[in-house]
Amino acid sequence: MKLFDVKLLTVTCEILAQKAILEILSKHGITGYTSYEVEGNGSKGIRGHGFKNEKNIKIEIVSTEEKLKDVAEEIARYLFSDFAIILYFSDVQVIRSEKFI
Amino acid sequence: MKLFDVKLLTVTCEILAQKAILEILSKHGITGYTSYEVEGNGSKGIRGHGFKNEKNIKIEIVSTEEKLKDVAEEIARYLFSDFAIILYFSDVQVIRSEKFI
Amino acid sequence: MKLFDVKLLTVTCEILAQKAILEILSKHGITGYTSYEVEGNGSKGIRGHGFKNEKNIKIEIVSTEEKLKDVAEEIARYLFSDFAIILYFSDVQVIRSEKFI
Amino acid sequence: MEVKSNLLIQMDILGLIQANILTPVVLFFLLGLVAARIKSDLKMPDAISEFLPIYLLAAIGLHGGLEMRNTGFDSMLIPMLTAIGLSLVFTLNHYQILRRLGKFNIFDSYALASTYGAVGAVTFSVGLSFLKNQDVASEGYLTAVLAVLEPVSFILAIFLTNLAVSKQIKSKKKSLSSDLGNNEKILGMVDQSKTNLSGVLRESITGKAIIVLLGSIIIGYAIGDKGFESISIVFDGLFTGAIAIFLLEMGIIAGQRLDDIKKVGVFLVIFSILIPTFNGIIGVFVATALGLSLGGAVMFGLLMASASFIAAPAVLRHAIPQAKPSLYITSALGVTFPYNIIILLPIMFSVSSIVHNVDGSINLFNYFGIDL
Amino acid sequence: MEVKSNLLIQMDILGLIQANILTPVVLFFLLGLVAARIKSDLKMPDAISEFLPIYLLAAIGLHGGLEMRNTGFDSMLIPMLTAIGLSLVFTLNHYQILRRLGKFNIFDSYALASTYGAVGAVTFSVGLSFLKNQDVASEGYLTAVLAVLEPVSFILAIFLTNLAVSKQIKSKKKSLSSDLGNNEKILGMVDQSKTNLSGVLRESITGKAIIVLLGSIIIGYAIGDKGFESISIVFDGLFTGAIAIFLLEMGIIAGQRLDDIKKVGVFLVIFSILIPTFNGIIGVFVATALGLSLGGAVMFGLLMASASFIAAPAVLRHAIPQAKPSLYITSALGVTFPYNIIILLPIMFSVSSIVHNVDGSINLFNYFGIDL
Amino acid sequence: MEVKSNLLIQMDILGLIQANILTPVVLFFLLGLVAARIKSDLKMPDAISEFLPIYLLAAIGLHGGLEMRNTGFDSMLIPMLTAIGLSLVFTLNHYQILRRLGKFNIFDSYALASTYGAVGAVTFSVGLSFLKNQDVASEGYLTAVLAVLEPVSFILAIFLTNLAVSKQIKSKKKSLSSDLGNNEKILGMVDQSKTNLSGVLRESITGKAIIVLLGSIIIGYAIGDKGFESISIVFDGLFTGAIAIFLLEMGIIAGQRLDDIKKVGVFLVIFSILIPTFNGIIGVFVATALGLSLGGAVMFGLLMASASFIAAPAVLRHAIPQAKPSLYITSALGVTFPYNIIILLPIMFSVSSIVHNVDGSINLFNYFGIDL
Ligand SMILES: Nc1ncnc2c1ncn2[C@@H]1O[C@H](COP(=O)(O)O)[C@@H](O)[C@H]1O
Ligand SMILES: Nc1ncnc2c1ncn2[C@@H]1O[C@H](COP(=O)(O)O)[C@@H](O)[C@H]1O
Ligand SMILES: Nc1ncnc2c1ncn2[C@@H]1O[C@H](COP(=O)(O)O)[C@@H](O)[C@H]1O
Ligand code: NA
Ligand code: NA
Ligand code: NA
Repeated sequence: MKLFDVKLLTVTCEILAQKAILEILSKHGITGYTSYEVEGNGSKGIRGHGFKNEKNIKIEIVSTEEKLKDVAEEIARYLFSDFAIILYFSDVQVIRSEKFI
Repeated sequence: MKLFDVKLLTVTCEILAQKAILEILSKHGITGYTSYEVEGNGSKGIRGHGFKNEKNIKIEIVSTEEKLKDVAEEIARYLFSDFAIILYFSDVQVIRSEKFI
Repeated sequence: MKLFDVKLLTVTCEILAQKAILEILSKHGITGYTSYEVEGNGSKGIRGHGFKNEKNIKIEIVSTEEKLKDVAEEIARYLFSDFAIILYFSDVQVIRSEKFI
Repeated sequence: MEVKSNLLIQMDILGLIQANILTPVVLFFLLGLVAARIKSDLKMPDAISEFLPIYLLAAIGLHGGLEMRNTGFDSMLIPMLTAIGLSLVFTLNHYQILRRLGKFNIFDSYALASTYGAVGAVTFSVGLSFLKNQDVASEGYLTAVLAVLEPVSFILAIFLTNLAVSKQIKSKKKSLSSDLGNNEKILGMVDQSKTNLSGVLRESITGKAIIVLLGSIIIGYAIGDKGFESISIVFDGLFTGAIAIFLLEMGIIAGQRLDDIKKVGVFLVIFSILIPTFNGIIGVFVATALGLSLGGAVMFGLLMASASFIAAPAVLRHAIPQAKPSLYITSALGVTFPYNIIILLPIMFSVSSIVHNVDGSINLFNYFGIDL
Repeated sequence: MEVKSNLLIQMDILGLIQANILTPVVLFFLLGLVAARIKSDLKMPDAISEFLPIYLLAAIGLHGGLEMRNTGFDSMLIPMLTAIGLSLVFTLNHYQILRRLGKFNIFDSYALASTYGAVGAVTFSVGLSFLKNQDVASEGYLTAVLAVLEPVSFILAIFLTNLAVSKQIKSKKKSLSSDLGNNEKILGMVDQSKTNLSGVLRESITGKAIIVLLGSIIIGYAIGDKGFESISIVFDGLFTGAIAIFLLEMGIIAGQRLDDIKKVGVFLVIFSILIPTFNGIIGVFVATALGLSLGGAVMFGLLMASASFIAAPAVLRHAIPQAKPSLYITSALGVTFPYNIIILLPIMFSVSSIVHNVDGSINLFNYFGIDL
Repeated sequence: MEVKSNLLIQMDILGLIQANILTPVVLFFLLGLVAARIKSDLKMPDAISEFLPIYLLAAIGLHGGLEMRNTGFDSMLIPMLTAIGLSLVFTLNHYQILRRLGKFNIFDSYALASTYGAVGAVTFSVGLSFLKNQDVASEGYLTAVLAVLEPVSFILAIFLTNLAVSKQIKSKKKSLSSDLGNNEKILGMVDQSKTNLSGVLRESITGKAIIVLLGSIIIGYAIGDKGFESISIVFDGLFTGAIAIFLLEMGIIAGQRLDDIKKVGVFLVIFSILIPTFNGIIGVFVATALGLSLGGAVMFGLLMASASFIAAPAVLRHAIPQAKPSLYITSALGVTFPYNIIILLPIMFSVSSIVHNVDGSINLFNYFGIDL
């Protein structure tokens, strides 16, 4: 079984930024992602207690380094200032590389 | 503190494939895993809206590269064609390597 | 866009150990983390079925290797014996390294 | 005279449909539909939409059990066997239609055939609340028939699918025996298919729907009206309101699925309307012939007419993973369910009223004699 | 004589406030508050706190629709337009106060102004249950006013914010036109701001609150009292109990927010009490002048007095992301909401009783003439 | 005569047990048990199983508060102190039995001792609904006793465990003082143990169970019957039905745990049946001697008999993490709870009827005189 190197971008942000992020993804032609609600703490305070729309969401995207860097740059540019948000990259290996282009 | 290199296999799939995956795990003698429900989008369309059993599940297994490759191969062989599913490997370091054999 | 290497520490444990772990984090001056409930199986049996407080929680912390190793060491020392718990490190790259010190 | 009475009946049906649309249950369904179509962010929390079916099943089970205790169930055997028989015949009939006329592949054909051969507990709940609204009673044992009917057509469909798959594999094996890896995979599939049947049987019978339904029937039977009193506000008083809330959710899901209807195709949409009508009306006649009451015949017809959209996806995805879920979920939930509860239910009620000779002027036999 | 009657009124108000505190709804709110303050682990499951607002909106919508069917709504237009007009005027007024006296920045000022110009459906529910307790009816069409009022002041605030942002950007553009990247970003922001307004309008109108509210009004109107019967236990019988449970949750959240009050500042706390009082009392007078009943005037006043703390965060975080949510959530939920339901509601009820001349001795005009 | 009356009593108890099994509450528990045993996929959504205990506590709190308002609570002090005293004595007694006869280690012994010394709010709810079924009232202040009793035996057990740990550590420290790292760890543990007690006390008292219970008692007391009216459908009408639904969930969890019973061992299973019986019957006698009513004595006995299976895991896992949760959860939920609600409750009811001399033929003293 051959494995291919791709990247995983993980974005954790307040739920209200979700829509903007998904729009950025689709602008870059990325259709595959996984998301789930999380709680958390960061520079913008404890989240995930109380109103539903104060929760955080984590969005994970497996794709090529190039595409994900573009995505991250756009997120950083437009969303970092207004929303509670962090993101990080990691290396992952997949079987069907064609699924993640 | 000494750290040991092992692998983390992450499988994201529709909830209906969960049982089959857990069976494959136990067939390979793996008892440790972590799982949680997620939403997502992929080649099989948006998931996680509507009926419960249309949600996705993410299963994470920390173990040796060898074992996890066997697991991934079996998943690829029997489940890739019929279910919405992706999987990827990443490198992680643990303290108690004996827990993940 | 420049990326900086930092570490991600993932702790999966029974929900009752959560408080102790968050205390250890804050003792080491770490305020940022993400957490969410998960189910799982390990040496301490299947979790996440039945009573709420039998669930697992996953806590993820992005920070410097140094700090996270200290944290992991303290968790290993005080909590490994009494609680269902695993932890692992992985390499991640971030944009704003100053956020994760 | 003839023409006039026919006209009256027609008006009656239209009036009933209109009256039926103006019930909270149907209107909340439509509200959900509209909300989904205009892309509102309205949604039910998962926990509520998981809990409500359990509650509804418990409520109809208790209700059925209480009725059976009060009115007996000696007369249950023949209707139940008839229902099972009809269900099997209908499933085979659906398959032929779908495979031959609809040109669907084996897997989709069997999946769809059994979806429409199976029964829908939510539809059944709406039927009960419809009858309650009309102040018409129905035989309690029909709830037991609902429970027994649940797995029947799935089991048939899965058995036949396995048979078909085995044949296919055998012929394939003969033709190509070189590629070892593939062969191994095929053998794996045969094994899987074989375990499926018993697995599916097991899962169907221990499935939450049947457990709750059968359990509640027994509980209802055991406690009787006096024992039921203390829980009657929850399981009787809240019943229709809970259905209304659940149908809001069903409406939302159906609305989200409506876009898929294009993918489903005209043939299947027509199928999703004609087949329930056919099965349902037959059901009403058969039930009447078997001696069921006006309301009982409607519920029997509804059992035949209803398609399964909660159990089906769960069972079929495991059992016939090769079939496309978008087909059977969309047609059952997006087309048949609204059609059944809005239009077919009043139609069947009218038919049942006529064949039960409610207004005293037409009875079953001269109705057959004169009108058909 | 004068003095005595004034005294009596005062005692009446105090008595009413006290009686109001001793209702389950208020007491459960306080229980939640206490639980949060002593850091209890008491919390409602998310699913329940998401479901209850949907339920409450459906219940008040149905109730409003039924009332409108029974009593007509020809007389609705003028109160509705008046409410919209007042809401807009109030929003502008809040902005001036916040910006000039409070020295808040543009973004926070508009966000706060619209939070207090908007309406609170939860507050409205509590008002209805308060009136139910007093056995006083109110005009059903006020529910429709609630629905229409929801987006009004948000839209105004967002429109004005966009205007302000555009101006700022234009002037910035003139001064610095060198940094290309930054310029691009600014242009992006202008674009974003421009799309925001239509987006927000769309989202407000398809937002779950309005959909459920309007939908239920229509359903209530369509089904009438007879159709409502079957679901009345759920949507009427459970109403006050459900509010009590929801207010337990609101109390917990408010309690968790109380620490933030320090950050909010004295000015905003005073604002959060005086503005609702002012708006609310004006509302009662205006409504009375328009001919609304005793209860109707109280509900109208409550619409004016209430601040939005469920819709506001969702809408404003998208529309004015530069504003600090801690300001508007904390003041609306932590200060204004408890003040409104505990103290202002009985005050407005007393005022409305007086201007409606309930005890027969004072009427609107001689009250104005003598006491003001 | 004697023999006959004994026989009658025995038949009475058997009849009562049988009648008790045929109540919805018990039957839904059994349904859950069966569903779990046959590995059905039936499960309650988490949100529902988290919400129901809050609801049940609020309902019994309100009920208790209302009763206390109506009948006073001057007479509460002595029963409450007696309950606390008995609870402490029982806890110490359990410890001796478990440590000496059962050969459990210190940690498990204390954990189990306090689990059975503590009280179970769910059991209490079932008791109330049992009495409601029998149309027998009980003293409202017992709800307050329930609230006060909650933390008592945990605190004792944790205090004694800490004492034992400290002693152990001291002796260990003396023997080995070479291994520095380990020593550090031991010192850490001592510190941890020391903070535990105050932490546990704090957590117990601010724990959601006590907050909701005490809060609702006060609310019930404050609002009185008139104020309760508007929420009585939710907190009274739905009560038994909600218990039935919750017991379905409890049955499922208990069923999933039944496999662990083998690990628990015969000794603990017998302990889990005999101890509640002993404690419960003593409770009934003591309560009767203190002048409590027939129903009050049953509820008092139930407080003594019940084991804690919701609070215990949460408190003990923090406070005595060295103890095995499978022991105390399995025995309390899997053995004692069903035994208590199915068998012991009717037994205690019969005993209380006899000692309260209900049928007029036997009174407490000649009963003691002749039969014991
Ligand atoms: N160091 C960190 N490690 C893991 N997650 C973090 C960290 N910092 C922030 N987060 C997550 O990102 C969200 C937004 O962070 P912030 O913008 O710093 O408030 C937080 O609510 C956390 O869920
Ligand atoms: N590129 C991706 N990155 C992250 N998650 C993905 C990606 N593609 C698919 N997924 C997840 O895997 C599930 C199944 O994918 P698919 O088989 O492509 O429908 C989706 O519903 C997503 O949750
Ligand atoms: N090999 C593994 N891979 C992923 N998660 C694991 C693994 N082993 C244990 N876990 C998780 O860690 C929790 C505690 O593990 P344990 O202490 O082994 O019971 C389990 O309930 C799982 O959620
Ligand atoms: Na059918
Ligand atoms: Na307002
Ligand atoms: Na006890």
